[in-house]
Amino acid sequence: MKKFVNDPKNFVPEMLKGIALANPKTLKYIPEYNLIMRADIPISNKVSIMQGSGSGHEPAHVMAVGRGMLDAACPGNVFAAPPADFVYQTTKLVASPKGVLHLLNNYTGDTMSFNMGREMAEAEGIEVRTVTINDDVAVKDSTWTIGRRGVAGNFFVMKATGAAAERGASLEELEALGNRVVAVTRTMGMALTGCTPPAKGTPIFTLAEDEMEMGIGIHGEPGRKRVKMAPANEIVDELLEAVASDIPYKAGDEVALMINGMGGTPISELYLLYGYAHEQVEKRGMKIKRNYIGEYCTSLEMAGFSLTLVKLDPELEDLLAAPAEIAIRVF
Amino acid sequence: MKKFVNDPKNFVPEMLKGIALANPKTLKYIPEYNLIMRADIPISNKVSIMQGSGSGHEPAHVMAVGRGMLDAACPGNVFAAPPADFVYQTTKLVASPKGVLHLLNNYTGDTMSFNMGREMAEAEGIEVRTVTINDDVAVKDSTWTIGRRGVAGNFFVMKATGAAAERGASLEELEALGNRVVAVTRTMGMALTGCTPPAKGTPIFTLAEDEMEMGIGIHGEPGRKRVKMAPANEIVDELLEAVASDIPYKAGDEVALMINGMGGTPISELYLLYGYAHEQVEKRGMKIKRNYIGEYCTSLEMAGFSLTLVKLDPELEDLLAAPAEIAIRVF
Amino acid sequence: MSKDVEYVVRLIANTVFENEQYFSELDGVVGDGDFGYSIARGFEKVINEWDTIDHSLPGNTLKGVSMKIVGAVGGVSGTVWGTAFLRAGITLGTKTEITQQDVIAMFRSAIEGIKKRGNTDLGDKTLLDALVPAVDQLEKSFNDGKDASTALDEAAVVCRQAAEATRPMLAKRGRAAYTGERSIGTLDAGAVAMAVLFEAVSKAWKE
Amino acid sequence: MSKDVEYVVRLIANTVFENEQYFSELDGVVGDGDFGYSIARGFEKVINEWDTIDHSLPGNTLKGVSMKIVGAVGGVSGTVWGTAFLRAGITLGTKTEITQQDVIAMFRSAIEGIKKRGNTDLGDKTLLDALVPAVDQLEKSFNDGKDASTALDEAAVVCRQAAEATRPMLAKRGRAAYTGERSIGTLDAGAVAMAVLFEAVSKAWKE
Ligand SMILES: Nc1ncnc2c1ncn2[C@@H]1O[C@H](COP(=O)(O)OP(=O)(O)O)[C@@H](O)[C@H]1O
Ligand SMILES: Nc1ncnc2c1ncn2[C@@H]1O[C@H](COP(=O)(O)OP(=O)(O)O)[C@@H](O)[C@H]1O
Ligand SMILES: [Mg+2]
Ligand SMILES: [Mg+2]
Ligand SMILES: [Mg+2]
Ligand SMILES: [Mg+2]
Repeated sequence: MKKFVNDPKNFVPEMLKGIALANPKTLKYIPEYNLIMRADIPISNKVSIMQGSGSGHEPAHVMAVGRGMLDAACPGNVFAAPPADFVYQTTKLVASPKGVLHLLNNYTGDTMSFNMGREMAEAEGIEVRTVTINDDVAVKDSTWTIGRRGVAGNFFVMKATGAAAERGASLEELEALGNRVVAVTRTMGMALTGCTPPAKGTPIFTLAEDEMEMGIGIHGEPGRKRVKMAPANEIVDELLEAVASDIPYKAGDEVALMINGMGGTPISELYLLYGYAHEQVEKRGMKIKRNYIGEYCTSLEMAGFSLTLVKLDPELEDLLAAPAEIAIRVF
Repeated sequence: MKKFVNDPKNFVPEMLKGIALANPKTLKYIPEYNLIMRADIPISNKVSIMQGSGSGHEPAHVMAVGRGMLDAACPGNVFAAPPADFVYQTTKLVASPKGVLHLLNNYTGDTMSFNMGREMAEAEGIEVRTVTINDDVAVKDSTWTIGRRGVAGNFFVMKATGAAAERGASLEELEALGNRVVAVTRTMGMALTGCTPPAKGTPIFTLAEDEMEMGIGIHGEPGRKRVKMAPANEIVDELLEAVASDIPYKAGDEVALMINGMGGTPISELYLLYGYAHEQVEKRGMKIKRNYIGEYCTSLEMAGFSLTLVKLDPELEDLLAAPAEIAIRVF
Repeated sequence: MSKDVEYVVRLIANTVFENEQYFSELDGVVGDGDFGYSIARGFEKVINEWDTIDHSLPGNTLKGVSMKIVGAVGGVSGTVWGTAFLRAGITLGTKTEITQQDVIAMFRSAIEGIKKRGNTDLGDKTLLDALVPAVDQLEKSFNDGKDASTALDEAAVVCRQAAEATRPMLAKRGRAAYTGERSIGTLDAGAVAMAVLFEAVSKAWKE
Repeated sequence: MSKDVEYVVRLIANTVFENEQYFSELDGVVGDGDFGYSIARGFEKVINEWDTIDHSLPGNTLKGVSMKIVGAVGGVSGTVWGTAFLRAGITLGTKTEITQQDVIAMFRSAIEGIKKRGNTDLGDKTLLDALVPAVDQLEKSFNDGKDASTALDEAAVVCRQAAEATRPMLAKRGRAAYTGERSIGTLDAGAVAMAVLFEAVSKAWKE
């Protein structure tokens, strides 16, 4: 395992310590409950928004805490949902009179922790609503699975609800807004390589030198199929077709386009992919109003990317463009 | 080779196309000379600043073009200096009456291209000054090499001179400022894995599963030594000692601390490294006024990182904090 | 009696610690490879903070174990195992003696809790597919008048067989469910863990 | 006479194309693995845009070749090879016939240009360490009255030996220089390229 790690068990806490030391004025790290929160919350006239999920997807979600986005993130261990007690404790810490919005990627484990944590918080009179994010088109809905996974599209839910909360939206309004964003957001990802959770020490899966996996999940869950490596443009074509035919998006739509790196793919390649994806989206008659190229929701050091389309309306576009102050910044 | 690439020969142009499509209002891509430039330059009362180097170090330098940083970047192929003619053409395109500042990472190839390009531009009456960046402490100065390499510390030179140019500094002032930043900036990097230039198709070098290379260059040039893998904290200790003992920095200094990812290392690990580095820098009695955690100057998909210290003064700190509008952004 | 509960909890904990890597590997085949790690961290907290748990009654010990697990492990394993211990503790209530009937009642209540929390049932390829047959056997052996050691032995054998029988199943819960058809032919990690634990308890009971 | 120049330039270009991968691999041992790729792109531009070059004089052809290289290849190779062709073209001036003396003068002038542009000299483990001995031999063979074919043959042999002799040298220029001691024991890519090119020209001359 070639990683920067001391004790694998301390991987997440040591990362959180780094986040806190890098943002001493704006963020707080509460080691006891493994959480990162804004230093200035709860704010009495603002709904608090929190998200938790397994670690290993950074910057999601611990580096997306700050004014205009999340008020707190309670991560679990790498690829493991946060403990229910931590969901509960975080909810208590951020609870404002206007309530708490839980953002949740749609996985069994996360859902179970958040449900249990929410029940515990509600038992103490805290008002909680939940938005479940399930933008991944790779896994088809079925009667017996929990349904589509939440992947990189979670960025747009965090950003839009975060901006709206800052402007005073109520808990009900934020819940509706979150669901509205989910309804217009679709993603599909793929991988060239596996990744190694620090505590496991060996890759979750491996792909042959000439193989790639289409429709991969952000925990290395197998996707739609393993196929032979293909030129970049063909990969974009396939992901875009899967995504764009899903809602479906149609000519004339205004959209945001995201090329999200999975962690091990250099930004040069992401821009190369973006260039072609941009042309193809416009060729379908859509108008790209905002673009996102970089790492938003990763799988440790996995090489690969996901493509996300969001159908915009003027309100949503405005919320996405609003300022935010989060750990991830360039200068 | 597991990369997102169509024709390896078009890797750089396709990436540049992506940058331009993602920033249609602010940036221009001139395919003929392989360059990215601000759409609004030259500005007659502002010195223009440009940098060129091999590609493969993104976001340096093509994604650092924008108001407050570079006016243009003329990249070469992956890990290859730009053609002298392109340096010349770029210089002509950005030339303002106040002159052109060349920023240059100290490598034989880059220096030769920039020298030849500068001579060609000066022959046409364009005033050019050059700041040579050589922050890498891994390679000791010697009488016969070109001297220390320019690595991730180039970010601080771009940022400071870019901000000062925006404020109206003269070419002479910018040259002096650039050299002043170089004088207080030191970096050392290391790698866990090699990387594969698209046109080469195979890794430049390989490291065994239990091996790492200390003092690596950003083109995979061998560093000080190959040693057995060590815990993250020990690696930070070694890089920090090499860097901090070089100027040397001393207790009481105000500094900026950068943990720069080499391309394949996830941001979670970079924050883990930062947390410990922060503590150790403060233990040495320095005060960290600004921090930078992420990818600033990479080597394709190499796993590894570099640590940079910059000794700050109030003017420099202010220039580093000034706004800039570049391709790399989060939302 | 709290001593017996303590003994079993510690035995479970130690068995989990010994099998951490193995359990994770099983989960890694079609899941996300965190099962062993997760559950080991849960029992680590249980053991490390043993003295902060209220041990005034066996039922309180079990509830305390639940809270430690729910405070250390997230997702499926944390909530499922936490719910199981919580339900068992609630079922035991203020009793100070634990009869064979109590043991079965605790297991039944834990199983119901897991089904509700996990929105799952038999046949979904989860630990229930090993746990339920094992408890059925345990109850049958008790009813047949077998002694504790023999009953545990028989339950352990059934548990192992039932765990092996998850192989042809299609995973319908947890992260393994995303693999769809590919999950067929692999063992369910949670089910194997049940077998390993039943075997450990049965072996220890003999000694 | 421009035909001869064209013939040699095209021969060099084709030889470079054939050896692109090989040259890059040589550069990859202690350098950055771009040498073959770089120089091939340079000659690609030369060949693709051949008709845009002013071929009114052999010297102009050489200067045009230089500008194409300098417009396609960066760094050491672009400026060094560009400077070499530029200097050769300037030295030839308006001559329309190229004598043996002219050939030597062109080489000498190119070598001086490379030394200046590269801030380098013999012994730094660069292409000069193969080129200079080869040109010395070529001059000697010419002076000894050998015909072109024999002289080229002898120069090629010396060039190959000299390229091999870069192995024990310490690289003092280019990216290979950063390897320090590790560059000892490896061939210099540029020097080997000189040998390959001299051999190609000498072979072609015989046919
Ligand atoms: N919904 C569920 N209810 C009960 N048990 C489940 C459920 N989903 C999975 N399991 C069990 O949990 C095990 C996986 O645990 P773990 O790896 O911690 O969860 P996750 O699938 O979230 O990674 C599976 O092997 C299975 O036995
Ligand atoms: N300063 C220099 N002057 C002349 N030739 C040089 C110099 N440095 C390197 N070379 C030659 O150029 C070759 C490397 O070319 P190339 O790989 O294109 O350059 P770089 O070292 O910048 O990657 C070396 O093998 C050597 O023969
Ligand atoms: Mg899990
Ligand atoms: Mg990366
Ligand atoms: Mg799992
Ligand atoms: Mg080279």
